[in-house]
Amino acid sequence: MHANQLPSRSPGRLKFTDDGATAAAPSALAALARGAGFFGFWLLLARPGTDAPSTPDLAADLVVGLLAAAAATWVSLRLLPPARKGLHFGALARFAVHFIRQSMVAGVDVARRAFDPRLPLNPGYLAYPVRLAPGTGRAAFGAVTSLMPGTLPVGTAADGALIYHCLDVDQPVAAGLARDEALLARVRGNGGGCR
Amino acid sequence: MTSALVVDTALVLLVLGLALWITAARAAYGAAVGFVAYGLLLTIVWVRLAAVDVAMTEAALGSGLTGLLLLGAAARLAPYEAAEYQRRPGLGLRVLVGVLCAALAAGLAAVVLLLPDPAPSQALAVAAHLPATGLGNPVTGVLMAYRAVDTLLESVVLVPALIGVWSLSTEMAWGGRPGFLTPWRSGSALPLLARVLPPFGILVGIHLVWAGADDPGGKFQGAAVLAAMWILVMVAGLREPPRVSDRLMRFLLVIGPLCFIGIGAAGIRLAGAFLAYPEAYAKPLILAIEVGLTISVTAVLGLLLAGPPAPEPQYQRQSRRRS
Amino acid sequence: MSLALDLFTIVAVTLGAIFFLAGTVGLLRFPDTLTRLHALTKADNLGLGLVVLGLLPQTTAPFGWIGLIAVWLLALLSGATVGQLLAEAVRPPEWDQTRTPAASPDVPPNAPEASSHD
Amino acid sequence: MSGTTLFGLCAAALVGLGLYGLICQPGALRKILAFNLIGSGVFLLFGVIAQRGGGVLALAGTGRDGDPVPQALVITGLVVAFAATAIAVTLLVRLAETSARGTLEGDEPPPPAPSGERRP
Repeated sequence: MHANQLPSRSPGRLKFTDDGATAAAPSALAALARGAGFFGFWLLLARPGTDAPSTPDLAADLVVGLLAAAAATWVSLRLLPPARKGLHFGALARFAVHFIRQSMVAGVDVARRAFDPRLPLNPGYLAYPVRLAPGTGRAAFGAVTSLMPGTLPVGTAADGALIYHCLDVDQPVAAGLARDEALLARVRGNGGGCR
Repeated sequence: MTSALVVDTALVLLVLGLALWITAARAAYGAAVGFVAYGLLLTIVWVRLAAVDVAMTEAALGSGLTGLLLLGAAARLAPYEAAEYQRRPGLGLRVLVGVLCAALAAGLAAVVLLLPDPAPSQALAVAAHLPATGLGNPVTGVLMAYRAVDTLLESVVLVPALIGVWSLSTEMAWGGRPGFLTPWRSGSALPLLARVLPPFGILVGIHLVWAGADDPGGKFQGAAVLAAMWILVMVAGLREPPRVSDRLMRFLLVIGPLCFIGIGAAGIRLAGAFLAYPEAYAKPLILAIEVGLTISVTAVLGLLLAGPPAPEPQYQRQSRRRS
Repeated sequence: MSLALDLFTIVAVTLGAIFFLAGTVGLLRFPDTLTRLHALTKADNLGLGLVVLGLLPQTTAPFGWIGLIAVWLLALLSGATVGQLLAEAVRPPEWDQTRTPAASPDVPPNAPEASSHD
Repeated sequence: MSGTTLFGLCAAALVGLGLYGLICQPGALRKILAFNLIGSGVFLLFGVIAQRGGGVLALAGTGRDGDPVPQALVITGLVVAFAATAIAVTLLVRLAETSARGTLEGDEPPPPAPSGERRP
């Protein structure tokens, strides 16, 4: 009934269930980039050198950090294989700006309605025929739009459309969703929003 | 009344209110939800009691994993629940039990109020001997050196607990995959979290174990975080739980206790007593045990939540029905 | 300079607290579970974002900054996930059976091309 | 009264409340929950004693507060309590699946078996 199927119960080796990224071999570049990012996160957690004055302690800290980053990278590559097309960082920056601006709009919108003594709500449902392929991209779209003004994804219809619960159906909700989708599709390296 | 005392009073009132809710709530599911919130409040209490190590354990294990276990059980047992409520004891009996329990609580309260004032404590003894272990966190020192037998028995007892859970399967299900963590019925929201979060959880978990030698943290806290990540991946349907007959997994389950016992037995020869560490190698040996125990405790915690093996055909039928 | 930064912190954190309050007010006043979820997810996102923004000048660059922003992003991810899970748990079941209902969107499906500029 | 004493009184009340739930709640899962309440009350008593015992350290000038011995015992206790809860819950689920009831009392015929569907 849902667009995303549960994992196949093959008795042998476990397989990925992400329908989008099955064939993509983890490229060394993506692994290196992620490993560097995770090592940075480790430095953030451990702050080596701040309270370990001696060199052997610092070296041990860094070695453990490298091992931890390697483990995290391995798990990350298996759970979320890198997409065949890399991310577009210009599009990502534009998307971030859009996201932060819309987050503010969403928060102010909800606060205005909550504090208004008349409680101006006009809730309703809307089916949005999402064009991102099922899988990580569509899940990211759902997560992002759940933070956008007036929209909350509640599930998938039989024909694959995402169903949204809207705070106010009089707002141009679908247009906003379309814009979010287009921006997100560019981040993932697709101009038109289809895989 | 100082401001700290005001905060503490509010905290205590919240804790007691939630405890009342857990006891009195009509549905077990609501009570289990209350238990999760109760555990998080207790975490703050532990911080107020200057026990950050305990606070971390309470948040990860007492609130998180226990809460997940109870929520899952409440959902499974909901169909049987309606008849239960009618079987409450009568009002007279409830009042009698209430009075007796209040008397017990009053007795304990009196004990708290009458505790001797220069409190007897072994904190100084621990502080005096901590440098010999090379550790900086006294709680880890107590767990690994001062009372290492307790910790050894505790890590060993987790394995029989898991065997106990497994032994509740049916004959035909033996050797199959644990059946409690059937994947969530929808495919969209949870898998994204389960793909993105685990690497960060792994870093946090390893950091907790590694930093636990000198700072708050340790193998149990770190293992609880690692197990939570594993469970998230299983609940999201990205990985199946391993078969209970899997040999590698069984090896990982016992590697920690084996490591502990092996190094402890070597202590008889090298340092003169079971579980004694030769002074020059105390810290590396303790770290080796911690690594082994982290692996084993992670596996045990995750598999305890995953439940007994379920018969494979039923598992497939369920997954088809829910997809 | 430090006074201005402190002032900025106070203003931003207070604003963030106001949005948390708005989320709680919405939780209490909104009529059903789905609208309440709207209130919580949106207001808490902005509230936490403002608190993080306000705390940035008080921590050391760059570790403290990245740490605070990481806290915000992780809270966003988990908030968005849990919000959707709760919404899926309480949604009306008829959506599973029907095809796309008559209340179709007011833009055609190829809208992403048409309105791709921000 | 100090905050520590306050938490000690809270722990005493938690033990009493949990014991009441353990006796008076008919459902076995509620009994498990109540048992966990008792456990957390006892752990909290340990925490209060650890906090009081830490006073020695403050007097000696080491700066740390909290006696690590009771704290370490609580940590092992929490892990064992989780394992015990897991066994109890599994037992209970099996009992419900085989006898179609969620209590430990067995003196009446089981009600008709409901479907084993999980709540979403």
